[in-house]
Amino acid sequence: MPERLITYREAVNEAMRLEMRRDPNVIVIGEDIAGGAGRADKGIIDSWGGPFGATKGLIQEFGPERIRDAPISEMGFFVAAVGAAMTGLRPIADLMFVDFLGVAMDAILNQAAKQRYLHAGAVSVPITMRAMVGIPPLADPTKPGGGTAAQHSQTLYPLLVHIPGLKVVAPSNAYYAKGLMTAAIRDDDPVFVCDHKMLFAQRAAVPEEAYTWPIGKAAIAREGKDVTLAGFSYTTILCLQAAEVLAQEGIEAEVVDLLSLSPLDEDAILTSVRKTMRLVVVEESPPRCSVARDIAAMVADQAFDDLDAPVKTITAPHANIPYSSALEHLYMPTPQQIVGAVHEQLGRR
Amino acid sequence: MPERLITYREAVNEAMRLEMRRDPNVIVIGEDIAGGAGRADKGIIDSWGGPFGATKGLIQEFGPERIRDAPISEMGFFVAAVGAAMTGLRPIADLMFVDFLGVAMDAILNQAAKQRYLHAGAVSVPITMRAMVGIPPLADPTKPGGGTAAQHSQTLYPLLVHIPGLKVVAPSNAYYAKGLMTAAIRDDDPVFVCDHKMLFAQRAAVPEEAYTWPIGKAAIAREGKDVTLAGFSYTTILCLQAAEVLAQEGIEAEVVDLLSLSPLDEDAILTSVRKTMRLVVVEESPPRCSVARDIAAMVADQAFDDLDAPVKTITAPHANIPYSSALEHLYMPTPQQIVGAVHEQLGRR
Amino acid sequence: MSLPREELLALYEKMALIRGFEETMRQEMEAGRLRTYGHLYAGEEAVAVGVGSHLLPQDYIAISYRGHGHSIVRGTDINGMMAELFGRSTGTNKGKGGSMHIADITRGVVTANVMVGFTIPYAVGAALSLQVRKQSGAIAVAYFGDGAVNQGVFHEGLNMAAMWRLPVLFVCENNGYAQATPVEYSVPVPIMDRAAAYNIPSAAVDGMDVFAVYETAGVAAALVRNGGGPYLIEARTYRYSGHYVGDNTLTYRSREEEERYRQRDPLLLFRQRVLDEEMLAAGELDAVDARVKERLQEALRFAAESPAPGPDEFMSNVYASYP
Amino acid sequence: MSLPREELLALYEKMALIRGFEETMRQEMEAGRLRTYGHLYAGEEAVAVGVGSHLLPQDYIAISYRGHGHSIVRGTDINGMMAELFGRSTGTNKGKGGSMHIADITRGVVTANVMVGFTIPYAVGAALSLQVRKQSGAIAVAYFGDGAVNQGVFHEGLNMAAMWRLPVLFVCENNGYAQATPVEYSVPVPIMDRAAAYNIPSAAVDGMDVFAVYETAGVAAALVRNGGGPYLIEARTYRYSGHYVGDNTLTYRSREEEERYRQRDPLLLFRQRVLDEEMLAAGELDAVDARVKERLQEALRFAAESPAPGPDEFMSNVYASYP
Ligand SMILES: Cc1ncc(C[n+]2csc(CCOP(=O)(O)OP(=O)(O)O)c2C)c(N)n1
Ligand SMILES: Cc1ncc(C[n+]2csc(CCOP(=O)(O)OP(=O)(O)O)c2C)c(N)n1
Ligand SMILES: [Mg+2]
Ligand SMILES: [Mg+2]
Repeated sequence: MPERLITYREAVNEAMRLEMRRDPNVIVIGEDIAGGAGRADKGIIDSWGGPFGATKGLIQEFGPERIRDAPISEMGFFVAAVGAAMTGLRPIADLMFVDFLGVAMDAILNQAAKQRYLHAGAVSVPITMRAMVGIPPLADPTKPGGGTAAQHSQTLYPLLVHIPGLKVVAPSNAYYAKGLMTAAIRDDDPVFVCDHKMLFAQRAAVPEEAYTWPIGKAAIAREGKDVTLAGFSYTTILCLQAAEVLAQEGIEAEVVDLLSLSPLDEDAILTSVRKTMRLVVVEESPPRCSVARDIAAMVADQAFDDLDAPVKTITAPHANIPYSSALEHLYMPTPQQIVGAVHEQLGRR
Repeated sequence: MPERLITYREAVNEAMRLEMRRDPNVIVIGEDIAGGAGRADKGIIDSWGGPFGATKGLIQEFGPERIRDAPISEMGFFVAAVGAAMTGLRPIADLMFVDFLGVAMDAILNQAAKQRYLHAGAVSVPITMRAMVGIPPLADPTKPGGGTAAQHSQTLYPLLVHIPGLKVVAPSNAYYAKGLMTAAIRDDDPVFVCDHKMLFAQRAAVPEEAYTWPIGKAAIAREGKDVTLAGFSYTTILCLQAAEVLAQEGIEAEVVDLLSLSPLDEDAILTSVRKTMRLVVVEESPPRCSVARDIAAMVADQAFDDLDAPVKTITAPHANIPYSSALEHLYMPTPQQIVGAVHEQLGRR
Repeated sequence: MSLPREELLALYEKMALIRGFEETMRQEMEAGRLRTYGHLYAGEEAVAVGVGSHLLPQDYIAISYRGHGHSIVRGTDINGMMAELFGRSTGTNKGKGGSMHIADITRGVVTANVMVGFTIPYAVGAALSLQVRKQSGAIAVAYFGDGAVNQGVFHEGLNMAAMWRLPVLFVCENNGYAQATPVEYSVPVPIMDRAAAYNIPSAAVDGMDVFAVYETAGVAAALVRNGGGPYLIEARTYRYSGHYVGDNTLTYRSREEEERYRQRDPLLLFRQRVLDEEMLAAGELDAVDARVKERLQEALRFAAESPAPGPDEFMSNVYASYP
Repeated sequence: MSLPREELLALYEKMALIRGFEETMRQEMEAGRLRTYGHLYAGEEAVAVGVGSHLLPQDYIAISYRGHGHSIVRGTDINGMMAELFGRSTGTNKGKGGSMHIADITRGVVTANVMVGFTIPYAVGAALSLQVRKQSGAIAVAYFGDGAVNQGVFHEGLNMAAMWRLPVLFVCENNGYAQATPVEYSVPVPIMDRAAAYNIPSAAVDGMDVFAVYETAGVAAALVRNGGGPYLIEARTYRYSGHYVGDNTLTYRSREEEERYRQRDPLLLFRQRVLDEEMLAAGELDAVDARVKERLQEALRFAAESPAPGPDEFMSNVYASYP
């Protein structure tokens, strides 16, 4: 049977649709996830289906009660979704752009992530939160450069990963997107799903039926023995591109696709590093308190005696994201930078 | 002349008072920083002067225009303070507990930290933000254990340090508190000042006149040659206590008091580590994406060849903060843990 | 309004139990046997009792750090509550939450929250859940203070409740102060008037008089329960203690003002009325007082004899599962 | 209302310039010469012009991602604005901000902000600054959409402005939609009525008619300027394009509705009235149109000939100083 190729967007949409069919308590709440709640006067047909189309077509099947268009009140509807999660629903709350995190932050930091603990386990908070992250593509769908500027292009992973009580996942393609979204919806803990704009139109082979990819489990995206490249979300693609370049030089890079940021698959990373003795971690966020440095510190400690070279982190700089395409491309990590870091590591051999 | 010993609280208060005298554009805004704006009917006398008394007495001297009691509208008055900072004032915005960060986060993340950049340097954002952090003391003022639970005891440093465009300082005693608060107020960038509840009643020698401690400059709190302990805010005290214990064993620990978290005095840390060849970083926050791991990663990279043992981080666990004193003490790092880490490092020598 | 004597006695018993619980906590703290961050509800009993008497087991409530009273009305076990104050493993929240977070989900208490105003979107969420799960006949109640009405979530929550016609009752406990800030300093209109901005009906009520609260809340709860959409009650009341135990109220309000309210004490008003109108006999009330005293002694004993949580409890319940 | 002809011509010229700028941007984008995230103001010109005509150089404004019109009214250099769209170093913001963030502080534009509703607390902050610095006679204006009135900061901002009697004018540009959401779906009352929750006076005005806006805003701005405290104007208007360039409006609104508004086009209404009432001659308006066209061609040339920012610009201006 030929594999079915669908886009990341379609995979997310399908995951939500299948879980909504399976469990009547799954709902989606967000701004313009339908658009005017499907405009009853028009016979409940969505207009936007989400600014990126993630929820397209769902209101036709599930109606405006369960596809709940929200007013522009992120803190309000995120906390409401937490409250709903504690009283029988399994809401998916859509933040649209992760850049809006600061408007809804307490709903995550002090609410979703702490209620189980405050209740000493007597209550679960099965909420899934999702947002689009990163610099978008522009003309060429494979090249970042959307020019959405400082308040619409961030990733902000570290602000999420730091929070105890929260799980954070960042899929790298449509296959993992569906598996992780399904796992997130079924999970009894709050899970934040980061979907990258660069990946949303990319296709991968995706089974039609529902399946989960375990939260907390990394994947080996490419095997190698000379150096480990760790990425997640779009930077996995950058790592794979760098691995291609390195392969042409005879350097066999192993690419660990983290997929989950919290919990982190430390074993997968350490196993790979103990084999290759070198690690480069790649992240689209600025460096300070980044996931990249978090992992680097963990590995530099746990694998101290195994490392042949310092762990390198490739991140965006400690800077804001510029609009002009002449500057914007300086922000995003590149395969060339990754290759350069590996060269540096091997030069030390 | 005998040294004048004043509390950290008094030092913060004095810094604000002196800067308000010096510059009519300095104002303070926050909830109950006076209490009912000094109740004109009572002749403008503050009641609370801030929940921790940081602003006590200021309204008598500067009046309710400049000591601006705010409604419980953190996002509103923080963004307003940013707007005021861009139009001629130098506001000090008081968040009370740093735990409320999630309610005002966008004011920092997308507003204070990005406006200079978005204006390409045509505008400055000279706002100072302050908040109380950490687990408070209870009966014994030198022992943490306040029982303020999960939503009132956090530090949240990493959520601030990650943000480009923001500066973050965390003084360890009254002397630095006054110097850094003064520097923050005079700084043309947004600065977040973290004041620890454990330190607020502690005394140190503080000059009466205004002075600054440079933002971005660490201090050597104790000299040593065998291992470097890096702390900030209250964990500097824990490091000093650990150093005492180690000294009795003949181990000379150097304690680097970071003081500024962003910018970070990398030189001071690296210089010390290159001397001692060992580093333990201590932080009260949970580990993931912590400042401790950030520093550990930086040092493990920059000083790879100088390290005799893996950099160790001592942090709170990846957990929420419990109420019961039977559990709460398990959260805060202890001198014993620091000593243990040093033993481990030296065991490897 | 005439009520059956069992209902009258129940109203009184709940008020007395709340008062007793808060007084016990204050005494334990002042005696140095309990050290914590405590926000007492004493003085405001008529609100929790008057509103809570109309709630059913399937209803949800969301409360703040000043929520002992509402928890008691919901029937939360007093022994567990007292043990929670003392951080015992037998506490309502096994010692993890403490005074500010006592919340028994089996009694429909969704959250006891420190973030001012956040009870509002929580109750909106619980009401949304009721609506989606078609649990008609159940409602959600948000309790919050006068200071909370300036939080963005007040606005966002009331708007969503109105747009979605959710079964949620908003109860503003206007005790005149938010910390040290008098309500007149921070809200330029009568709080009940704010409901009009969302086309939500509202009423103000004397929050010291449990009969008045009972009546107003009865009408409001029935409306909400019968699909009428949200409703806002502003109950004008007073807290006797400081914002927290230890806060000196006289730095921001006068002894005369405090005295004036104490003369309208909700338990006193109740006693006067039921005796004046011969609804109950003094002996019946005294018997309740004695029983309450007994229960609180028992709760103190229970707490004292309960074990502290073991260190294994520290890291549990952060997640349902975390590999 | 009778206005001097220079003022009439100025009103028209500003509206024409805004329309021309937005049309130019749309054309450049549709031709593939410009790729960006663009939110056009075409259709709403009467609001920015009618309000902005009452502002003085010392006044401040805060605008959203849909702020080209307001910037033009403030006198921001068109060449710089066009260059900013193209990400050139000569742009208003040196190519760092782009279409959504064009803001010239020397023209009193405090921020052009993407966060919905956040113009409100910015303007409150600017007004606070004016008050503290005793710059009486200057005011701050917040422009925001119909969707923004459900954000917490709307509530918090209006409340603070009222409590502190700040010189701030709130201008809600109700264009009927927030992205794809019609205002009736998300706001259950007329927006102007929300001002009552803060005891703030308000008025609604036909936002397609620059005369009406001019008149209402004149009264409101004078009140605010003279120490009367805040004021809210709801201007009912329409955006011709999608939420952003590329958004297909017909998925959520009808061609008939769009046509209805186009027939009340602010430039058309103006032309009809000034010609009908013989306030201006057709030739005068045509001359303005020609001049505007010329200026925009020049702006396009300027942008095209301007250099892109160099890589050294990338990391600059994140901080004033960062060792
Ligand atoms: C979001 C937030 N801001 C500030 C505080 C600090 N705080 C705790 S209680 C309180 C006053 C609340 O007053 P009110 O709503 O009237 O309730 P009351 O305490 O009178 O019951 C404040 C400002 C907080 N807990 N949460
Ligand atoms: C805080 C926040 N939430 C959501 C968005 C996404 N968003 C951008 S514009 C918009 C609609 C705003 O509508 P309105 O206030 O009516 O302004 P208009 O675009 O019609 O001028 C939304 C939801 C945002 N930019 N900021
Ligand atoms: Mg109150
Ligand atoms: Mg609109």
